Amino acid sequence: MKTDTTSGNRGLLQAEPLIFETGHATGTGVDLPEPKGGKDKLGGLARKAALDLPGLSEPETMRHFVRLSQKNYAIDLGLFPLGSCTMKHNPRLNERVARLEGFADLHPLQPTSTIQGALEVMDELAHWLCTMTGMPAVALSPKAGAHGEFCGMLAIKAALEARGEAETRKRVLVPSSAHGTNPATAAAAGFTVDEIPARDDGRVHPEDVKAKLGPDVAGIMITNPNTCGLFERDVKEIADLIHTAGGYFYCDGANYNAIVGKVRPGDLGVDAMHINLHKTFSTPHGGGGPGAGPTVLSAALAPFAPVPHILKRPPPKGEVPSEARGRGASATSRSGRSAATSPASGGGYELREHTDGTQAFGRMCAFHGQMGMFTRALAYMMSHGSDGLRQVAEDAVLNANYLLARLKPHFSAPFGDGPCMHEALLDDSSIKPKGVETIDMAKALLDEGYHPFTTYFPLVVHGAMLIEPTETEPKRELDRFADVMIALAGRVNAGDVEFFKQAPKLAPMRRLDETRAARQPRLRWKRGQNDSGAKVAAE
Amino acid sequence: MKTDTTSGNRGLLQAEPLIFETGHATGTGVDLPEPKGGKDKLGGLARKAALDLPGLSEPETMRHFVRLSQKNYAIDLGLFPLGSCTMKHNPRLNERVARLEGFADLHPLQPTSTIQGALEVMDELAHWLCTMTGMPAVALSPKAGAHGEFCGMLAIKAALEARGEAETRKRVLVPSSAHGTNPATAAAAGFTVDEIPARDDGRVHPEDVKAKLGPDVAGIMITNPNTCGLFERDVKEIADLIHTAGGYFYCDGANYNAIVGKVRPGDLGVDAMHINLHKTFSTPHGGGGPGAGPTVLSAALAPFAPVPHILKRPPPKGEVPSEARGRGASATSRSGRSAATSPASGGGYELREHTDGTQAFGRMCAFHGQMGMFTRALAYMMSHGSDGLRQVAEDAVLNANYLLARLKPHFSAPFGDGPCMHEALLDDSSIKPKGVETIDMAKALLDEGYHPFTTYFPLVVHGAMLIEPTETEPKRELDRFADVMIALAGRVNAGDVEFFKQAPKLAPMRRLDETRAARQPRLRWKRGQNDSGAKVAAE
Amino acid sequence: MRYLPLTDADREQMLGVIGAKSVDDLYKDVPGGALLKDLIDLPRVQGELEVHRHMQRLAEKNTPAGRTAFFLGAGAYRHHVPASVDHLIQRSEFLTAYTPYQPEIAQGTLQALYEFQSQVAMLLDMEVANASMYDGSTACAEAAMMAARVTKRKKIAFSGGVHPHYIDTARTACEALGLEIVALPAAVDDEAAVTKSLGADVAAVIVQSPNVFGTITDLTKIGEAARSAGALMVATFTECVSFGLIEPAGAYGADIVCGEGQSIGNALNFGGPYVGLFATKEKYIRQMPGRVAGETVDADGQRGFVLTLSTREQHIRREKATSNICTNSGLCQLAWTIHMTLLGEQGLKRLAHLNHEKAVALADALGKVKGVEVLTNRFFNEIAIRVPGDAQKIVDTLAEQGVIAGVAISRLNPKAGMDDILITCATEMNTDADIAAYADALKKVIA
Amino acid sequence: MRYLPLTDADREQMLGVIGAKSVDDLYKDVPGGALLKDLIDLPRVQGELEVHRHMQRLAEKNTPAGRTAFFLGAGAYRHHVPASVDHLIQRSEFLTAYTPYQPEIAQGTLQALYEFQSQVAMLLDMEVANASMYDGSTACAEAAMMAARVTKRKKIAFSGGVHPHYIDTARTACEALGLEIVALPAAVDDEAAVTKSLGADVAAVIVQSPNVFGTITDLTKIGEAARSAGALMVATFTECVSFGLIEPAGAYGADIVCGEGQSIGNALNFGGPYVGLFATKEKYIRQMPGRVAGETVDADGQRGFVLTLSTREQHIRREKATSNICTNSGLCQLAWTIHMTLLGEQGLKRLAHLNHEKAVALADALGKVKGVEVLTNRFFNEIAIRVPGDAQKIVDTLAEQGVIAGVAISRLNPKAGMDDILITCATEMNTDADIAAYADALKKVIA
Ligand SMILES: Cc1ncc(COP(=O)(O)O)c(C=O)c1O
Ligand SMILES: Cc1ncc(COP(=O)(O)O)c(C=O)c1O
Repeated sequence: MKTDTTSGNRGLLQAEPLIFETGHATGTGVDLPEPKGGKDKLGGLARKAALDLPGLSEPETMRHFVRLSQKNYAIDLGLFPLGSCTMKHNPRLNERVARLEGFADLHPLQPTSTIQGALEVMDELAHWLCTMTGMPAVALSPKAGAHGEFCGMLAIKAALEARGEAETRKRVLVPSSAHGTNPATAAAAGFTVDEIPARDDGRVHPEDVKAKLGPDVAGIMITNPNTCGLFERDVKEIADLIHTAGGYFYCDGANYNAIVGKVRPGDLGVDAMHINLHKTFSTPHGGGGPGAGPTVLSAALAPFAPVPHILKRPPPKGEVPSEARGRGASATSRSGRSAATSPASGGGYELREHTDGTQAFGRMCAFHGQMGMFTRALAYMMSHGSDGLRQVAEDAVLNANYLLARLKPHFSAPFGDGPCMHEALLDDSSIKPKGVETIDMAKALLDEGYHPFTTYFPLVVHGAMLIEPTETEPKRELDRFADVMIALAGRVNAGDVEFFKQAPKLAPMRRLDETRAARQPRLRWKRGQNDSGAKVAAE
Repeated sequence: MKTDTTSGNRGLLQAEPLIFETGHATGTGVDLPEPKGGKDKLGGLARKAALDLPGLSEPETMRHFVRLSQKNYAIDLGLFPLGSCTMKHNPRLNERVARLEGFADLHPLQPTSTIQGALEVMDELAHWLCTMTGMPAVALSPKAGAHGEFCGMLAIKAALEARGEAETRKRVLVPSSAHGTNPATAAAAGFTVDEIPARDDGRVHPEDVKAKLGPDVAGIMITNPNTCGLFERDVKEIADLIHTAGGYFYCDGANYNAIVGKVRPGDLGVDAMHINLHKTFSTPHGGGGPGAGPTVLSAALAPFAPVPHILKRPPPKGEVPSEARGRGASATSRSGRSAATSPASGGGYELREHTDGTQAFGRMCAFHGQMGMFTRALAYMMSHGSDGLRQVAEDAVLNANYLLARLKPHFSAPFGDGPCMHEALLDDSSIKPKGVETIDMAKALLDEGYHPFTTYFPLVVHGAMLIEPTETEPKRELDRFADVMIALAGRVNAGDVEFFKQAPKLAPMRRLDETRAARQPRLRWKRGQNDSGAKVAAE
Repeated sequence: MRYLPLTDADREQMLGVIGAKSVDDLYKDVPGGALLKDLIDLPRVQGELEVHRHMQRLAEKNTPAGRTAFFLGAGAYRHHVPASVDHLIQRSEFLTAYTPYQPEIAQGTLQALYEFQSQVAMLLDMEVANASMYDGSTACAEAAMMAARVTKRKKIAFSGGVHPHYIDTARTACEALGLEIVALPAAVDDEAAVTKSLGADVAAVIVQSPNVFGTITDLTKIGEAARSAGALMVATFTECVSFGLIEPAGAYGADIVCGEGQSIGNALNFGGPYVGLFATKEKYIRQMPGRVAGETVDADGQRGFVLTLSTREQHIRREKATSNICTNSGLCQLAWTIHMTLLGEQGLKRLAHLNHEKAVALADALGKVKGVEVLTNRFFNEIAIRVPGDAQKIVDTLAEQGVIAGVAISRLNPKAGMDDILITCATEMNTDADIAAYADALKKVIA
Repeated sequence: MRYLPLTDADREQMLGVIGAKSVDDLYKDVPGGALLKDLIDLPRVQGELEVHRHMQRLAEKNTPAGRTAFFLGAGAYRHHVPASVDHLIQRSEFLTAYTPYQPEIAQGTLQALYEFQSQVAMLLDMEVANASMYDGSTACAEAAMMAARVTKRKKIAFSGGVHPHYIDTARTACEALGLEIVALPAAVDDEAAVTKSLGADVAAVIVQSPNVFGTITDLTKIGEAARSAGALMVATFTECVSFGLIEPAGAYGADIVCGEGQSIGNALNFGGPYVGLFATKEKYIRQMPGRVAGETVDADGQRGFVLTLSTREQHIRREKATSNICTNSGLCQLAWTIHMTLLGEQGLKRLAHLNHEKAVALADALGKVKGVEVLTNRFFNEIAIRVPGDAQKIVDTLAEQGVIAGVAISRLNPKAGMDDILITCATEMNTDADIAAYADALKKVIA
């Protein structure tokens, strides 16, 4: 933000240049012992040119990143109602657990005798995920939601291949309301995408699906609850349709938070569903990741789960249905044993790391997946318990409906006639005629100290404002946010358009020029690269 | 700061009410098992009335304190040139070390066989402190600087008592430039304070001391480098004077950072000196504490060091001068053995916790002192090494003199004709005639994103501005600060007085009314206490 | 060195601006000879890895409480502190801030202080509290000196139930001021005995509940006796969790209530840093030691907080100050406030109940051991037991078997004549298995 | 439940405002029967203490690397990460922020991304880098697919030195797209062999240096061969610290350089989360997968940063996107940037030197063991050795003696026919004593 101070700071908000503008190649924030300097074994391939990498002393480094951090909004600062993203509280207990020496200082390729506890964590997590979703198996290795989608679609492909229909069944049905990763994933898996057009009620209709069925259909990808924040009423019927047509049902589980403990996707005919541990199970978003996308699989797809597989042996008698053993990195026990009793009691764990002799479709990534997220998610699930997780869903849905109820009178709510699930969908049709659209509303919220809702998604609703408060918001915060939204609606009606176009004024920066960034991409700092002409924080 | 947003927030700066305004007695952020509810052993003394203590869920608690934190300035945000406070970088390595299970989860009264490592830490710290200061012993238990002063003065008192002069020698000489804790401590120790008036050169002069000597003098308390940021030129002569007069020399070591590794107080005739581990040795200030004030003692005072004492036994042959053994929690080895070799190698440590059979003057506190600060300070000293610590002093003095050199032309620098030590002293005599005084200058710095210098201290200089940059500031930050100060001086000369009187405008709050706070003390929240009429952040 | 940003080039340039040839020119005031030419003989700079390894090696020479069956209290208590507490106090804005001398950019620290003072007053059922003292023992010593100031009397009487380290600390401080300390003989359950020493010269009686033997006491009569003798009743404590379940001294009319706050928010840390809680009546605030935050408004009329009543303090009053304390226990106080905010009344009561239940179970288990006598009848989470033989030896033997059984009175107070008594404590951290293991081991050791 | 702020009173009130009788009314769209009446059969809510205890018990069933003499690399490396790195990434403002979709309140994340992209480009000597991929293996798979897009060809040839997990991962992804994977036989030192498979249908040759056997290779000729055959040269890596000492693939003219960034800033974490580094030439950026931050200005002309070139991405391009990636490795990327900022060129070079020295010492020590043959001649910090007998058995036996000797090739690639070869690695974390202990134990096991 522009300022007339000499320092470039504005009170506590500190101006901070790039490390390339303050650091130099001889600076450093580490003290390392002098190399002894014997003869090397580099075979003459030593690096020649200088790297020109700046180094900062530790105090300068601390300041640089602390100052940067204060230019960020975060859950710990306030409501973060970003629809489809499930920005809920991230317990610090989980951070501590993930950093236990026995987890953090463990190498994925250590001999299995030295990693039994890690494999047990994966087995327990798998048990919780399978039991919560009512699915027989889970592949833990996908690294995020989109990667889980990829895993699920590859399992479908493998199943078709096993049926000898891989070449004939190439078409995947995807509703137009789907998140971009769905069509992108289907394409990456070698399928063609056939879009199911939207309906006014924001839902997928069986007849629209039926109309598209045929011998070349591989499956369907449906998000449930969907990206309009609605539960797909006819999901079971659609599942039956796709199954009788010889296809599979991939369910995008990004919105699982709305139904965890209330509905088991396994009861809806789902064949594969990824779970964003960084959404429903609260592993921190970290400004863009990392996440984890374990993918639960139906009995039909389980045999094709990618390696690694966790094998329990000798299997504690009667505990693991033998036909289900070793599917995915999966503990498929449905016996509901307490996660607190060691499944290893009966014997140790083994890892199967290669597909040979299995129907596994392959490998999603090196090693075994996002262990750091598994420990966090397991601690999160154990903390809630099945009663707490059910309450999570109920409070998430209650909070969203409360906001919907308070905002409906002041904004256009395309599907506001009925209840929503975990997120409330508004659009700008009532304000746009007055000159204010979704983006302006969003920027005005920045000045009010809020991260805005998700803007312009789902695409099926013009000027969408998708509001997901999550269950970790107290009523007090919901009311304050609603008051702000209503006050802003009032300003629109008062015709104060300029106020919105000028926003934000109180945020660390004014509105940023995204077009310029795309037109003349400057993607890195380069010494002496001719200046962009931008005003730069005092160095 | 006043704001016209509906939420009460200003962009990222979040308004935050008191926990009593948002929480309620039934709210909680912990899950504890149900008590089984057998019969109690309270003898009918169960608490009757409700406490009315509010509880917040964990997400609400996180937000409350994260929001509050963002209203604070801190070293990690920028230059914190608070004179006499040595606000230097606090390495996170030290935070990690202090939290090692073997230190943090250790009870002070465990059997000595289970705490050998803790006693070794204290012994190593003592060895570093004694060797750096050139003093034979150290009492580690004082909990802060003032507590260390108290320890030193009590040791002097005990020594006088041992000489049978406790009743006759009651007068302690204290320069008027001394920090308030010095006279307060002398009084607390039962001495009368005799003030040595200030001189224009900001130093204590031998003739002024001589003039006050007499058979009733117990000792003198001198800060060196002193609170004007000057080294006491005649400190040795003064020490000799006080010694020949039968008194002792207490040195306030708060400013030790200027001379660590460069000068050993033991070579200056000091009998006792506290070291603020939370200044020179970087244990974090924590918004007001905790600190630690280990007090080094001369051979004359060492026998009177308070319990606990650490005893090495059997003493590794020849390593510890027998006469020095067990003074204070003290490792008195002068043999300069590497702190990296375990002194316990030759045998274990014992604790002496009672004065019986010793000359110890008593006990400063329960248990053994600020262990959490000992581990941090030891890690800090080992990280620097004796070479790094010497560099600390040199860079601290260099940084202060650099600022002095740059600011001298624009402000009045009462002692600016010569070099300063670790802090540069200015006063407002050149700007006050124009209507701007020290406090206004300080408040203007808040808008520029700086914590101001120490204001109106030392008292011997009117409108003092005491600037201590410390060694962990890069030149870049010093220059920016100097530019700001010079620009502000320019504004004064331009006669823009109102600008200063209105400051701060960009800080989280405008200037606060301290008089009102003292006149009508409101020191706690009370349900239904009639409102103060203050505007309160949106609840 | 990784913490030092200046480069040699910077140093050159800066010396030039200053007009000095070398840094040693800046030290020219140091008297001849005293300026060291050589490096002091200690190890040189070391990297983070090396330092961490060294400290870890030392840490591993200790036996952490959590790796034993742990029943030691006696002034420091092992409780579970939520992870969010330690995370929050490590935030740069709290950890690396100074005392809030510039309130406009220190509202985070100041509001938290105001909340702390309010919570402490509520917990102890007192009118006002200060912004913390070093710890419980020094808070108790300050209370004794404050009582002398308030009453202008010179004698302080301690009950036989006060923690011996507290008495030693107060004696050291008070005697320096010429105050007289009367310490009654150690007694498991006789706080009231202290009233016998009341007289025209007594400034205060200092009692403790729960006392060092775990005994909880109704202080009403002691308070009345003190008042009618013109003395103050000062009540101290070492386990503040107890007040979630038992009546605090404030309810018994204590004039000053002070003690240790470590139990809430703070780890054992081998004895420090801890946080002293100090509360009194409004009429005494001008005699109260230590800092205090108060409410006020800013230039725009917005509510804010500042340090106030500083005319009591050393930086203004110098030798006439109510105390010499400056730096206090800021961060430990913040941890206390955060933990207490998480607990709330409901959580605190639940926590206190759990502690009491564990202690009752411990008392039952130990009481069943032949030869062991439980001496404490009314308690919160700590009890005194008589063992056949030397308590210190038994504690040491049990330690070798992984049981930290408590502390022998003879260690805290060799002159108590209670060599066969040890005090032992249970908290929510103890499992039933721990308790069984303790009773078992004790039985074997005695036999 | 401690994470759920709503009270029952709140819930009542809110239902009232909504106009619903119960929460289940809000679930009325759930088809009959699917809405669960009962709780799912899993444990109930547990407190922090209980959960922490359980997780700690599981953690202690593992043998942490630091408690052994540790020489395992093969794609994940044990380095010292400064304490300040882990502290900074846990700050609320970084940890609990989302992808920076609102740049005006996400400059912290965005500027750090821009700095990361610049550092990666400098380290790898490439023109541009993206904002991170999941890890090295998925970055490598993305590179293969990108090469196919750029060249419109369908065959990808892997050298025999690429990490087997990377090949498996790429095969899984590429074959789904109908691309053909050619993997050359495992070879300790023959990256160049891959050029033999070049042809009109080859989109890219993918080589690795240092390769999985530790061998470093001059890639110039391979790059020339690829170019003249109209194919891209993709170079991958698993140990990015190496480029502080050896020539990066960018200097050999690679078109895409991708690999694992875990070594800088990130712990072993049993394999994840890690951070994939991905760099290419400017002319290919429109085909580049993943997010990228770019510079721009705000309404006041101030420099700022935004996510840009999003027309490549799934949320805009959907099935035509260059990748389906959305969430990436934000926090691991931040840790990488912070650690690299602390190192700087000087620190990185020093660190790389130390690693190489330790590896040379390791090679010497193991080479002296009778029956052991060191197979890698040019290396950074990792080598392959031939042992008499089954490498897997030897690794397992040594593990029982507290030596994690490395990994057997047979575990990574059972079909390699290298059952007597294991790869082993040394970093700055290994002491000379570790190395001696390893050589010693190995000698005994072999004898
Ligand atoms: C509906 C939906 N599907 C899929 C994804 C992709 O998940 P991820 O970002 O973890 O790859 C998201 C995340 O934004 C989503 O909202
Ligand atoms: C010169 C001087 N002496 C003594 C003290 C008191 O030290 P502490 O605050 O640690 O009690 C200080 C701290 O401000 C000081 O600056």
